[in-house]
Amino acid sequence: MEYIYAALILHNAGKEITEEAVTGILGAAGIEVNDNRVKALIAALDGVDIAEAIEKSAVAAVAAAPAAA
Amino acid sequence: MEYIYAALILHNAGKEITEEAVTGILGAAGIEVNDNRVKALIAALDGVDIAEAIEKSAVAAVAAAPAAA
Amino acid sequence: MEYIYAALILHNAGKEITEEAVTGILGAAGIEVNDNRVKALIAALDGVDIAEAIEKSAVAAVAAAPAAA
Amino acid sequence: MEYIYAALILHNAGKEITEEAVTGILGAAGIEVNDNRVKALIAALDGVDIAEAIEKSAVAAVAAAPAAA
Amino acid sequence: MEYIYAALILHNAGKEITEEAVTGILGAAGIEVNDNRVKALIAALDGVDIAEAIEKSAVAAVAAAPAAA
Amino acid sequence: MEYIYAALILHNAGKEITEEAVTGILGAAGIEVNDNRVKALIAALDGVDIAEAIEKSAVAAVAAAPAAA
Amino acid sequence: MALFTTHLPQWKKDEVEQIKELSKEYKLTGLVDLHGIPASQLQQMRRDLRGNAVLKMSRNTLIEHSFGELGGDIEGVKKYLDGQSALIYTDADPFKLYKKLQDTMTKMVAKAGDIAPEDIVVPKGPTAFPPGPIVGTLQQAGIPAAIEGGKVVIRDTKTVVKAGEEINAKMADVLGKLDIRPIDVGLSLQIAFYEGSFFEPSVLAVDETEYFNNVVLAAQQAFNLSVNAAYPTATTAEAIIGKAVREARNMAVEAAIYEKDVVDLIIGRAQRDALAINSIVE
Repeated sequence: MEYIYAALILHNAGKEITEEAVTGILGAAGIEVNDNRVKALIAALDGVDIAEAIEKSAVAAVAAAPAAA
Repeated sequence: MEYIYAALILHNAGKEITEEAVTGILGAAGIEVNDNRVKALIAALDGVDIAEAIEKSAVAAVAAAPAAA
Repeated sequence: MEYIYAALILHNAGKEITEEAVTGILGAAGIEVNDNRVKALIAALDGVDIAEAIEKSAVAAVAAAPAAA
Repeated sequence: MEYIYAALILHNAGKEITEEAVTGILGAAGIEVNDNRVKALIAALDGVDIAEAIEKSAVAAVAAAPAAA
Repeated sequence: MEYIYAALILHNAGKEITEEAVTGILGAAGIEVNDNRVKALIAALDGVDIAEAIEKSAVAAVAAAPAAA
Repeated sequence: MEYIYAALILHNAGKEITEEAVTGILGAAGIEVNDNRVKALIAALDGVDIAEAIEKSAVAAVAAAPAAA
Repeated sequence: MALFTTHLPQWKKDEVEQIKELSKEYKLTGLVDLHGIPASQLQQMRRDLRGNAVLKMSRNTLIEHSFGELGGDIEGVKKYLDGQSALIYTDADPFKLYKKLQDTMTKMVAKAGDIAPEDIVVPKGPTAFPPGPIVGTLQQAGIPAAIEGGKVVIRDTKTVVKAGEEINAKMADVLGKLDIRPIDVGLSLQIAFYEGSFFEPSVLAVDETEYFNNVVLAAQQAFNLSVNAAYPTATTAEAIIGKAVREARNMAVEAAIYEKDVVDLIIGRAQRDALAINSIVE
């Protein structure tokens, strides 16, 4: 999940989510960065609406309920 | 929320959540780090079982209910 | 949470939520006040409608309903 | 609610909830302390497991709703 | 909770909820009555429509459901 | 409901729920006690785990919800 | 291969040189499978790739020869040559390329024997056909066709083939006539050689839904941590206040602290407990 957290730091700060940026963040955290994972992240997030996902998380706390329904 | 995500990166990577580490991460993201907020974060997380705090659902605003109905 | 409670005491008493006021309350409680956390609190509460937040909390238990419906 | 918040400040800080402590806190907030209310508070909390009490929902459980929908 | 039950007994019986009445009831139960709590109870109930409070509690749980459905 | 309230006063105070006790409480409230009702109450509560019944009611709101939906 | 080289016609030598040049020029050298892609579709795909990647068709033997001459790691590309391989060059990384190729997928008409990737539905409405034997053909395929107002119309929407079913010759013919294109066709990546490593398609497929869900999870976790640790942010200040108030109320009711703000709730709790006992007694 570190790769996702890194992407969200950039998103929150209004910065572009690039390979360099993500690698820089994780590297600064002392993590051994897997190049391919970063590449895969960038490619995948290109088609993800992060703002939408964040909104969904606000009501997702109730994820428990569906099972009941 | 960037400060929280920085803490999550360190937690996931099994690294200690220190001022230096958090500042390093956010700095690498090109964010102008607010010293005070970093210190406040470290202080707030002191003694907190992070794994538990992450899991425990902190229910968000219930603007949800109307939408459901 | 002590910091939040201090702010709520001031709010309930119709007093202004300032660094000095919060520090005073927590100091009186014999707590070693972390300046940074006080500052972070004041900053975070800036622009927040506390009365509204308090009202919203009343129905938080209903967070369960949305997903179900 | 100030009296209750004061008790919670002490609880959170691991301090004993005494008349002096509560009065001190509210006094520092510039509130005119009602002795009786403080005494009633201390008496009510005598023997109460606060950590447990905090968890028990004051509002009737709405775990109900999901099943309904 | 004993104090509130005493108040509810008086309410149900159409009697006035006074310090003496409440103290009398709890004394008859063999309870060591805490004067402060009785005073606090009377003060808290001042101006409260008990019948209304009782009604509200009965539908509190059900009021949630319609929102869900 | 006065009879129930009386029983709960005794329960809360850790006292035994007996005919005398209940009659004493209601008498102190200036209520004309119906002996048979007291007897019926004591008989009905015999062997009942009141603490358990109260806990169950915390989620009993569920019974109400389906009816509403 | 020496014998082959000496007798290589000039145009072949040029082709080999060009392939070698492109392989050195671009960061990524790959092979895609063109099997089954009609010429018109291929044209469309090349247009879609413009600016992102370059497609180069060449004989497999020449491709083999080129990588043989280049030697080194890249020679391993030869192993993946198969059937109608074509070269693909780009400066993007393999993940981006794979995604781009997915995005350039188009739809084409079915051939007999194709499997329907999803339900094939013939929509209700008019067709361009004038009345004729087509009506019978459509009806035989189970499509409710009729003549109305001098035109052939489909009277009702009909699912003619279910996902996973084989499309037979008659159906393929009819669907073709109706210009219904149910088959996905795209450039299938066989291999990508990038920065000294080989990337097979299986490692390049990213599940966007999974990433979306992980973002949701991350946001939830951050929210929870912020509130539970009482570290207020613009996003969580309200929620933290809400939690503080709820906890205070809970404690007040549980301990029966008779204060105006919570006495209503205490009455409610008392009544609820009483009703619970009452239901046992009645």
